[in-house]
Amino acid sequence: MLAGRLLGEALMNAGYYAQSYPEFGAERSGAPVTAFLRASEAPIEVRSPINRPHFVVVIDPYISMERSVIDGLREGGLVVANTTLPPGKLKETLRPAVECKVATVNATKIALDVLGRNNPNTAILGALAEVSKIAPIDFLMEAAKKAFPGRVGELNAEAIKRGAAEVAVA
Amino acid sequence: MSSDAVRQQGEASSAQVRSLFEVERRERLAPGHRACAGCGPMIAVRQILQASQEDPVVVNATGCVEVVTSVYPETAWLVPWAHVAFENSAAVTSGVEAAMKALVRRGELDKERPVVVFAGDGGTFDIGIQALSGALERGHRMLYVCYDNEAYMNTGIQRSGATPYGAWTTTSPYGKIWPGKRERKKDIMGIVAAHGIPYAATASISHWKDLMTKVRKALSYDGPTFLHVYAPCNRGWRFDPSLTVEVAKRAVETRFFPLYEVEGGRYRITLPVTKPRPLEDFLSIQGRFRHLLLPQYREALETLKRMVDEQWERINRMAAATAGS
Amino acid sequence: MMEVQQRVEMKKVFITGDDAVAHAARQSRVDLVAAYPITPQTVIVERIADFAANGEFEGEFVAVESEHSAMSACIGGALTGARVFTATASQGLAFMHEMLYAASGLRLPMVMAVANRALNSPLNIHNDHSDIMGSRDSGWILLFAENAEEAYDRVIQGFRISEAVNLPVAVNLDGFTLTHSAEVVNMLSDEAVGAFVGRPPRRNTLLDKEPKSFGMMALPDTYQFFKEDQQRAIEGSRQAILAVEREYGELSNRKYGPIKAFRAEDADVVMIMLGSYAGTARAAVEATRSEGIRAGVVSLGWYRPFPADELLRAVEGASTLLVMDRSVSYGAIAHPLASDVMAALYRAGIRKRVVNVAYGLGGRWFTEDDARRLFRYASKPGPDFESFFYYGGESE
Amino acid sequence: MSDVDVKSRPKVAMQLNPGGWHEGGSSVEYLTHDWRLERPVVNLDKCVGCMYCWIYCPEPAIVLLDRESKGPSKVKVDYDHCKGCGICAQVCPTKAIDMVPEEVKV
Repeated sequence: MLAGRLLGEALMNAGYYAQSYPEFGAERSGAPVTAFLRASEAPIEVRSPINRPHFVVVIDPYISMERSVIDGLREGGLVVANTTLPPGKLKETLRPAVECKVATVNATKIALDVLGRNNPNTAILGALAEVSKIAPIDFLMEAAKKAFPGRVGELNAEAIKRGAAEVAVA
Repeated sequence: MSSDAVRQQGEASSAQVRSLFEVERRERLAPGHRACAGCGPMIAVRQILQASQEDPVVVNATGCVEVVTSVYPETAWLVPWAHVAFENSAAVTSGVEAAMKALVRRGELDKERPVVVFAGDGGTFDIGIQALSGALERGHRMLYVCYDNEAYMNTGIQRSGATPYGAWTTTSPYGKIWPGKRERKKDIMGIVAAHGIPYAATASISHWKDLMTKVRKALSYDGPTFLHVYAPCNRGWRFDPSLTVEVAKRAVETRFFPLYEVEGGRYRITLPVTKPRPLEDFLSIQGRFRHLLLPQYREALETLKRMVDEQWERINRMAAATAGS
Repeated sequence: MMEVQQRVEMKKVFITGDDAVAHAARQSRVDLVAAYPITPQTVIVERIADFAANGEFEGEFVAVESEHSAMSACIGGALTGARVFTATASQGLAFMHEMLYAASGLRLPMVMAVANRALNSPLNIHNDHSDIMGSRDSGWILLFAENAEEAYDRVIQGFRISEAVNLPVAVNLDGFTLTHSAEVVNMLSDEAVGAFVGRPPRRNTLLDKEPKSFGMMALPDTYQFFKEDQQRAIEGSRQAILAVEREYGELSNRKYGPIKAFRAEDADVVMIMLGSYAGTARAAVEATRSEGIRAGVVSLGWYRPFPADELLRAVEGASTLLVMDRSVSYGAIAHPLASDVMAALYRAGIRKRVVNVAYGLGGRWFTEDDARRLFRYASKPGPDFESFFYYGGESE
Repeated sequence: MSDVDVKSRPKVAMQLNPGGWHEGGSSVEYLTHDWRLERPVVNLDKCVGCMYCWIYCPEPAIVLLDRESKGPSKVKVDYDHCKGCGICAQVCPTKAIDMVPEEVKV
């Protein structure tokens, strides 16, 4: 959710329209959640779940990486996952049905290193932005600093930077 | 009524009403309303309005007072008055009061006006208690008056949480098994006082000096205050209209309805009844209680007497426990 | 709706519908907010509390103990002539139902944001229009927003409208779909909004020097006069709403109106909608047309007063109307929106095929593919009227 | 629509203030004297001006003869509005008020 907000703001500042929304259930803190993000050069009118994503981002390293996770991924799409696996290995596991890129980053480790807590959202955003080029890293770092005033913002900006630096692609 | 009967006790204070001669003579309620002849609640309304040292804004819950004073296009109110519904007069008042604060801050209103709520026992003890509790907790400046005629009179004498044990109403009739109402009267003062508001008091229309003093005291506080006013209904209680004040007086003199106040958490009996009259003096002049004097309801009569004693002792205990605190 | 040169400074922000509404209330110089938390409206109240805590909100914030009391307190505040605002949703709106009639019957100006949501039972916290449709005859002006920016704009306009016609205004925005999705909103400056809304006129209030009585009892000899007066007031509000929308359009370059028609002028099948799924339907029009079906979409910005004339003009050439309802009128011939549309057709002496679809209940998804499927279905010959539940959400 | 003779509809429209607010005190126009079976009659020789009847009257149908001073005031009865409940006679400490049966009007 937070990642969506930060990315949306960065996209807005990069001149796009964006729409970010979470999916709601009765789950309390800790349960897996899904969130969606759209970006476009024109105002976004569609309000539906994204069934055919260009990008799939898996933030939680405990999500079992089955093929269903990337159901509907578009041809030429991108999967970014928070995992210790090398991207080639993950691609073998996922066996994508379409031609796509798979990127991995150990965002949890970055979060623990930089933030001192297990909050991999910002690190993986950096990885996504680096591989996809959808939003400049600087804009993301700015959005993080705005969302978290002070030192926390600085550290999150650092996590974004390291995510971008440490992502590997296959 | 003799002048002795209305002699009041109480501490001297600026709020103290010593004589009728000093109260407002300009009427704040006009005649031509449609209350029954000898209506107790209308006496309460008049005494409270005349006691105030400035024109209050009145918020009125649905009920007898509201219905009889506001049949379009004839309104009896010579002060600003609003009615919205039955259960929410405390909430409406919260809005009036908060809005006045904002308007004063903007310089669009010179000062906040006192707000007086009139709600019956149904609108206070029962359906309105949530809104009342919320408003008391939030601390809105208002005087909330519950005029208590111990049943839903507007709808035709149905029992409420304020109806006393043993009283006949159309939904608490007496019969072979029931003695009239089977449950005790809710301790609304205890509930209200538990909110820790600055001032709460009981009063009776028979004791105008005590009542008017309490109104002035209540209005002097910057916060929520509560007045529980005993206001007999001759139609619902089944007595002659000329006896409304007499019935209220006997309620006090038999300790059936003690006059006391809770000020800053301290309980104080404002009219000590050292030699109470027998409870029968109060019961026997009302049709709603007369069955209790029949042999088959003796047990119920004893229960009611015990409740009256317990209530008196409890209030005295509270007064002793909080004295000097 | 956007772009072009702007008359006032805009600030582009990425915020949710709830945030946008809270900002609108803050900028509209509201005197009193009385509200109670109910998902999905809660964030509006939280934001206003944040503003108040930081001295950014000039009014009083009263955290009441129920929605019933929220509306009651708003009524009390409005009786003093102060500007009041609240927000609710779903069960909360149902709980304040009684007081909605009091607010409109007393002809009190106020604005309420309704984060539309389903009603219990079964419990469901998601978006549909069951809540407001249950209160559609409560005498309020009902406006619908399709996105966060429109919700923001309509709340600001709502104060001007309600104070001009002495009627309460409810601005509906889809719960979660709008309230919790973040998007780009171009906010006006505090000064521009403050100047646009001005201060309420405060005519005939509880605080007037001459005492007045409000909310009297009307017996059978007078009650109906009050009701006719309300009907005239809401019918007569059309010009005032248009005027406020026009003036706001000049300020912001964002023009709204009673309806929004998209590719309807040459359409054979027109989908008629309320709320945020209209955008999804519009996004499906091009693809539908490529199949040879002349599709169009008309969405309603106003629901009460009902914009019958504007709607009929927009669908003049269509043979089939696909009327999309996100609530159910149990046991009725048609669901609420379709009932209104058919009444409008009858009044004008027009007969068209009407396909009434109950969809999106309790947050059930509706996609572009669903819109295409329904356009395709409605374009085929069929009875003059039919009504069914449609379960969408799956891609083709 | 245009063919309808609107004038043939029953005439309506009582002019209302928005929401039906009304100037206070209009109930004086509503007379309640015919509710009365007995009328209170004040004996001004016995009246000491204590004003008890005034403060206990539910209407108010007791009119203070002295509305300006801050002393005792004798009273008269507003017979347009008095409903004849008899409380005034009941509470009068000097028994200055008598309840007299109304004449039966034919």
